[in-house]
Amino acid sequence: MLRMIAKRMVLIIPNLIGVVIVTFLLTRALPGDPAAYFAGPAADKQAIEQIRVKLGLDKPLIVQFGRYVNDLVHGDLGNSLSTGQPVVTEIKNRLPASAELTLFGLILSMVIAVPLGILAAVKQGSWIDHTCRVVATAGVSLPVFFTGLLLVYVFYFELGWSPAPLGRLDAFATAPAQITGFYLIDSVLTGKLETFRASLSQLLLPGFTLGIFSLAPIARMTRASMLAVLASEFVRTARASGLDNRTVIITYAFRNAMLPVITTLGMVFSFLLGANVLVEKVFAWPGIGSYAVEALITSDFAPVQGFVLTMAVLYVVLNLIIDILYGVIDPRVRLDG
Amino acid sequence: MAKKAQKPSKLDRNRPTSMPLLDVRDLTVEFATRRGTVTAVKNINLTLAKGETLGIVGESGSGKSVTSYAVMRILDRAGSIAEGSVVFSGLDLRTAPESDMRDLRGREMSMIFQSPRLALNPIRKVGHQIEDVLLQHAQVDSDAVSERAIEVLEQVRIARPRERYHAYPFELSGGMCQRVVIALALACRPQLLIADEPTTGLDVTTQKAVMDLVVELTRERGMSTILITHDLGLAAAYCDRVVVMEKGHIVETAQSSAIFKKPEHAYTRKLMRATPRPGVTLRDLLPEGESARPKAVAKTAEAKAPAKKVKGVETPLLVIEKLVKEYPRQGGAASLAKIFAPKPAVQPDMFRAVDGISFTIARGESVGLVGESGCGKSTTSMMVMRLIDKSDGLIMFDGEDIGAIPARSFARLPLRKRIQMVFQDPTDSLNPRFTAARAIADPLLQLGGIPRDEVRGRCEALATQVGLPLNLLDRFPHQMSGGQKARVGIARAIALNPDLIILDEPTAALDVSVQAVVLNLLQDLKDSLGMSYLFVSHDLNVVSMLCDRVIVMQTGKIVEQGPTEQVMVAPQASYTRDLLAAIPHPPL
Amino acid sequence: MKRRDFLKSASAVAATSAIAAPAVFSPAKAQSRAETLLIVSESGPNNLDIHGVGTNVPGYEVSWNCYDRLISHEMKTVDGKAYYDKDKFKPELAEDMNVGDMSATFKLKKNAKFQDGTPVTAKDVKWSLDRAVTVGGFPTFQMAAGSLTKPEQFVVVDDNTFRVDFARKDRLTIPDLAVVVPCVINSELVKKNATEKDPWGLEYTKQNTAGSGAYKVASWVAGTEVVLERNDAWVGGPLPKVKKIIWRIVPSSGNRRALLERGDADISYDLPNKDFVELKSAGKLNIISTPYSNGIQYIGMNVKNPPFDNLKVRQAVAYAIPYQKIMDAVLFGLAKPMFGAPADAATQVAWPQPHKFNIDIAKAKALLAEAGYPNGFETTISFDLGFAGVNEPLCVLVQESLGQIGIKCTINKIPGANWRTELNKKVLPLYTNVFSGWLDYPEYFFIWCYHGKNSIFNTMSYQSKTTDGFIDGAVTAAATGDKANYEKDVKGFVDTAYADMPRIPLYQPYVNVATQKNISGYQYWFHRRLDYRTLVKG
Amino acid sequence: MNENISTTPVAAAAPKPENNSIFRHARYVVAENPVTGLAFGLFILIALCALIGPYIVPHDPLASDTTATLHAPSLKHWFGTDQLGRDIFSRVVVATRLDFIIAIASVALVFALGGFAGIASGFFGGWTDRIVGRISDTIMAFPLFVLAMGIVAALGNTVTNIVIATAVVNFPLYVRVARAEANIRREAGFVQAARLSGNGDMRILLAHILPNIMPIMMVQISLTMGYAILNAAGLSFIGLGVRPPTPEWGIMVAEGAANIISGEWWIALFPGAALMIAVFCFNLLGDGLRDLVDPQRRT
Repeated sequence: MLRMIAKRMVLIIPNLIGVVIVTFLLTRALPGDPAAYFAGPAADKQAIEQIRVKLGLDKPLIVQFGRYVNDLVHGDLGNSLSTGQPVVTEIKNRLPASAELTLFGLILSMVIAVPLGILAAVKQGSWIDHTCRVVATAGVSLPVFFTGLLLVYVFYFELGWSPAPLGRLDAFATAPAQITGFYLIDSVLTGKLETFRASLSQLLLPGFTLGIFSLAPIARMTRASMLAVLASEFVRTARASGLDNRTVIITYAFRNAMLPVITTLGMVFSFLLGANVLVEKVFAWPGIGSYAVEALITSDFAPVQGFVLTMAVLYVVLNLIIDILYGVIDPRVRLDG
Repeated sequence: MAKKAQKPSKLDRNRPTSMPLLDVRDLTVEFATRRGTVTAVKNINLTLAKGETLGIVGESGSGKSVTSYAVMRILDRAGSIAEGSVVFSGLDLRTAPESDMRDLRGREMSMIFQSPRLALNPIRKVGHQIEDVLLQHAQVDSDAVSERAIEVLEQVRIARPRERYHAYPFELSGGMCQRVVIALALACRPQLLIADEPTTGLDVTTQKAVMDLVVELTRERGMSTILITHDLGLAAAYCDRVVVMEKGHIVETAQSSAIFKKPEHAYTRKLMRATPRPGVTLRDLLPEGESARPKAVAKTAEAKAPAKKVKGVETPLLVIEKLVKEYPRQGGAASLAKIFAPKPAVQPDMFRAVDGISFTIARGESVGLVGESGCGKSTTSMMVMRLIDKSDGLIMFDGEDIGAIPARSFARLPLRKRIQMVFQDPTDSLNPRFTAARAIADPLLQLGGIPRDEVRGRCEALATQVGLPLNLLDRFPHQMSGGQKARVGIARAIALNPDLIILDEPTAALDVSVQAVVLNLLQDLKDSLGMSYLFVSHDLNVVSMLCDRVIVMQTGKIVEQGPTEQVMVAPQASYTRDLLAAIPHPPL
Repeated sequence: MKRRDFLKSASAVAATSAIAAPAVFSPAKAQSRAETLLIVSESGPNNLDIHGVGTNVPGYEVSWNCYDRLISHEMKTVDGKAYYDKDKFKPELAEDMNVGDMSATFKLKKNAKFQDGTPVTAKDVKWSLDRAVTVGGFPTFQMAAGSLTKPEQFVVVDDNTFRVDFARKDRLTIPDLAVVVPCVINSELVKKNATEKDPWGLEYTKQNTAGSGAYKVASWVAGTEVVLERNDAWVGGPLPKVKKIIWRIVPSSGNRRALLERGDADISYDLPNKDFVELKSAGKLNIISTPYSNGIQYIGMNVKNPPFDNLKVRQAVAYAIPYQKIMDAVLFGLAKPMFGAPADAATQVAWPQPHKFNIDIAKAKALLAEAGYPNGFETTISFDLGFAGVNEPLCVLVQESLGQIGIKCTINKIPGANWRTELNKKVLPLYTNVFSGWLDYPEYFFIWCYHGKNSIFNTMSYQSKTTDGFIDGAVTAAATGDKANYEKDVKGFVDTAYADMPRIPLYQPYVNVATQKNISGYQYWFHRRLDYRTLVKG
Repeated sequence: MNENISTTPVAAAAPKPENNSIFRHARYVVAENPVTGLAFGLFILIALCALIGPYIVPHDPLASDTTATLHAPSLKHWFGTDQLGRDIFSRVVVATRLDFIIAIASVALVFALGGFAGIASGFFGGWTDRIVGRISDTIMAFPLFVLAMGIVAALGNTVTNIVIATAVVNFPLYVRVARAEANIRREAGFVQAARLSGNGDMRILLAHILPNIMPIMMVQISLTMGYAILNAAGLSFIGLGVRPPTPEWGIMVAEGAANIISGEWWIALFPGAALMIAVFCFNLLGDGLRDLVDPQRRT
């Protein structure tokens, strides 16, 4: 198991190098001129050139890249133009918000999609199966920003069931002391149930928006792999041994069926991180997704680079977790190393 | 799971023994398919006495498995019992509620399936899988259950059961897995065991061990057994009575001692004849009065055969010397890690699949390469075929060192024409998107140098040669039967008039009656075209009928080689003797 | 069994929180809510110091409320709304201003203290103004607009007395001391946090406010919220009523509107015009619309390159703009038209003022044919994506209308950050943009936008000796108080601009602010941002 | 596989040659699964809109009418009008073609690149596999939508660049599927047989393996078609979509998004619904196509 993790770590190095290079080139290709931005509204060309030299933007690309990598090694991701803060600090502050939202969405979606998928597979061809398919597909067919707006309109504006879409907490509540950065967890740890409720109520709408979006891939995968497993020989053996339905479906079929589902989760997570960008924009969520969009639109290099690197690391970590989970469930992976 | 009290059985175990344990009357099973209802089994009558072993024999599609599923009531969603009754120990299984059936399954009647590895949950410890069954049927308290599971493992002669209790299926050999499956089936001491092709896919030596175990255990406990198999020999060797099924009907029921001596039904006779056994020729396998030899073959035979023989009587066609193939023990991913390691960390263990073997094949000779799975026979054939590269040694073909040519560039050499192959699985070896004609034409187009407009004519000639009806040429593989697909594969192999054909278990996926026809066809083609064969197989009986010489391999090495007669009758190596002894011997 | 229980409890949690949710504000918080103002806007500051590098417009708002200047403007009432009086000044940090011929002397309020308790001295004032003219970038440019360019101009007379020496006579010098830039900073505090590489302590003031103003920033999460608290020791004016300001960034305008309508937010001031119109007619909120001082939205044309180097083409375009359609469909009437003045109307001594063009497709076609483009031509029309809400429909209407006279436009959306770069290249053939000057004088606008010295805002690359003569003349006349010449020159450059038509004014935009009914005290300022100090809740 | 099937009589029943088997099969698939039938119906409708939509709409989709802005749906304007008085129904219908083109073009591009790279990497293994694997892993490490945003922002917001961006972010998906499918066929008997017949590697790849992978790729294609449209819509929402005033569903939803709260729901709802229906249809079509090409699945 440890060797598997070590191997995985070695494998991600070229990935990270690739990400750094691609990000660097992509951000340099963005239109917009940071020198002009820094020089201020009334600057003339000469002043802009001066700033350009000061920022080192007149150097050849390769030199700029060297400097960038050097800074990176020293843990410096640069400063954001539009918020003026060091990117590292901003990401540190905003990452928990995004992570909490994305995980919440993912968990919501799994809680709904996995039983739905199982049900659809067990009752294959029935109306439940068709309904599940249609509902899940409809969910993934809605653009997230549209879903988000609709939910805000209905549940906040029309019905008033949901609090104002103002980020993680309403304006007058105080955030719990930072322990994990996840408000739900922190508020429980510090025993502030009021805060827990407040942050949960803020999470529900954006969480559902993401959850609805990721319903389809998870339900679809669960159904497909459940079907495959239910048709397998060992399930037939289990049935022929007279094991009851519950044991057959949960202990025998479901655990095996989870393996491909877990693999899919990695992709769904990446999918959700992308969708997050739009959801955060709709719900004024102070996460890194909205941060990155703003930066991208304003050609703000440093946050974009920082964001993408964070995402890449996150993705790698997530895949590691998935591998470990896989190992926990599947002894073949664990013991083969 | 809560502790359950020992449930009283619904069945009376102490009924008079005169009544059959299982009584199947007029059983008809239907499947709803897209083309309407298909009757898989029609009006079947079976009885099974307590302690009796019944064999159900038939080829694929005969309905033998469906019968057993119907008895267990584990038919697929689409299948249903349309008519008849199944009475087990006085209980009508057709009308019994599902909960009763669940209690019966595993407790009173058990089933073991073919491919034991697939029959076990891959991610659950085998001990726990046995416990699941024990707990389900409340055989034992939950605190004593693991001891009981270990006991059950011990009963199926698994060495070190305490360790194996914690093993996962993938850590066990195929034979060991089958023992676990048997343990699972017998854990609750049922009265009836249904074994559905329990040894298919296992090596003969393992097959014997498993069958002996089943018989021993069931006898010991006075259980009744139904053995479902395609192998008449196996059934006759282990069963008291044999039922022969064909296309959903029972054609004959007889004591197994009688059935080989006095087969009543024509189908039984055909099946019996087609079963390879020592001391018969290929022709004997065919039903009386039939010949596999297509007329076209006979015609061309005289014209072509001598021409090939003239060329080199002196030098053998193929010379293999000290051939070695090594594989790294670890998987492919390790190689990437190596790139980033400063030095090659540890020299990975090399595993020798083929370990310095030498043999020759003369022109026009057919040589059998026999061994159990994993002995290196397939690797050898792939190297000779130049589909993979050797690690060491020499492969001389017609005086040329073809082993030195990388497999990658061999494909387009003219030499390629001269070595061809017939594959094990006719379905797998035909491109699902190519028609038969296109498949046969492929080598002609690539290497044949035949003008395009003549290709069709050549295909038709080849089809005639292998006895493939011309109207099948435009069909896709899924529209043909196994035997037809095998013929297409053979036609493709001979299309370029090769000097050497490697036959890689060409009949392993076929029913015995089809096997008989295909083997005869191969023999006829060899006679008429004068090719050499390297026949790779696990089945000594089959090999002995087709081959002049036999090579026996074990763990990458040749343990014995010699003329067929000598190897079969007076084997030198003890391994060969084991192999021969393991072949089921029907009471003839 | 356990799984089922879990599901049950999970849904129970979901249900309770959904029901509990409407009570956004628990009673315990009601008190603080009454003294707190919740402001929502599309974007927030990137720097708390207006002297910082690249400080954005929301940053001005923080500076305005957290720092004091020597002087500020009086208020007047225009159309029933509080509007700053560009001609009248009132003391803020200074208690007295004495303007001489070539200098102005200020006496500082004796009890003025910075937020950390240190008294405000003339040394601080000098340090702050030195900083403004030295750091470069926008603050230095803005100071230069009032002829304030050298540290030598700022003199410490004694601890409480400060003098500004004029470099030359300039009517804009005193007004320029009342804009956002010349704010007074706690020099000792900032110097303590300065480094060799950063002698002006810009890094420190970026994150912290170090002023004597009415509010201080209690917390700032960039891009999310700014929380400001009242400085109870403020002496720059009457103590503000609102104790705490929470300024939340809500990017979606729909959400901002919803927050207002449901009464959760107190103020928002950058909603789309349509929302303002509808909110106004709904009557649940106070909507205050004020025209931008000295600002217009216009269509610009690059006069250096064909086809827009041809006056007839420019006039044809001016006759082909669907002015009224834009007013109706894009602005919903919330803007002051700058077109269609009667043919006999006399030119005024004022800016902005309407031109005499209006849509006339036939005339436009004829002019285009005269110019040698009877079949029109192809070009692109560009706009700043940052203001897509107005710009996009506007350009779509212009595009459609120009299509009628054969000019085929492709619409080119330019992301906000790139907009200035593109403008600076001065190659965009056709574009729409807004310009407004803080200092509300016609010549100020024209120096930036029409003068031949070709500043960045002369986006048309317009060069005209006549215009330059009028502008320079007006500046001199204003400085010397020569009213007659001033009026002549102003009329002169306005007439020339409308004759040459390098840019076509469309309308004067409005600043729209929506507040809850219980909010009062809104004042319009030249910088168009909120002044929290006069706001009252309840 | 072969062994398993042989125990069920359905598969073992002697296969008969079928006439018109594709049509009959299609009819069966549709009849058996009404949802698939619905999807096929919708697909035909969408295709029709894309083909003849611009010729049948009642109004010019680009013509503004400031006297009729923000009208609710009526007999004259079935879906109402937008802020500039343009007819939303006409715009929704006309937009079909552009969205269809974006979807098809991006999918064609990624199929050509990703499909081929995936097959090659699955078939050859070794360095080809490593390089392709690295590339697709690197792409996967970006949140897909953010990468698409970056590409469009960097290259400029034109339809071509949206197509390229969508293709790039889908690249790993295609590689993954094609690679897996090629990999399991790499050692298949028919591939070995093709080698024996003297086929070179490229020929095996294109003539033998590719046609066998097509059915699965078709499913992938239909799924990514939907994703391509969503992607374009998302880009439009943040201002990186196609140029106005071109009607496009995503941009129309984005324009109408702000109006939902003020009660003009029709501006965003109808294009949003069209978007959803199209994506929905493509997604369901995937299942249907799979059933169509792989009868084994549903027996």
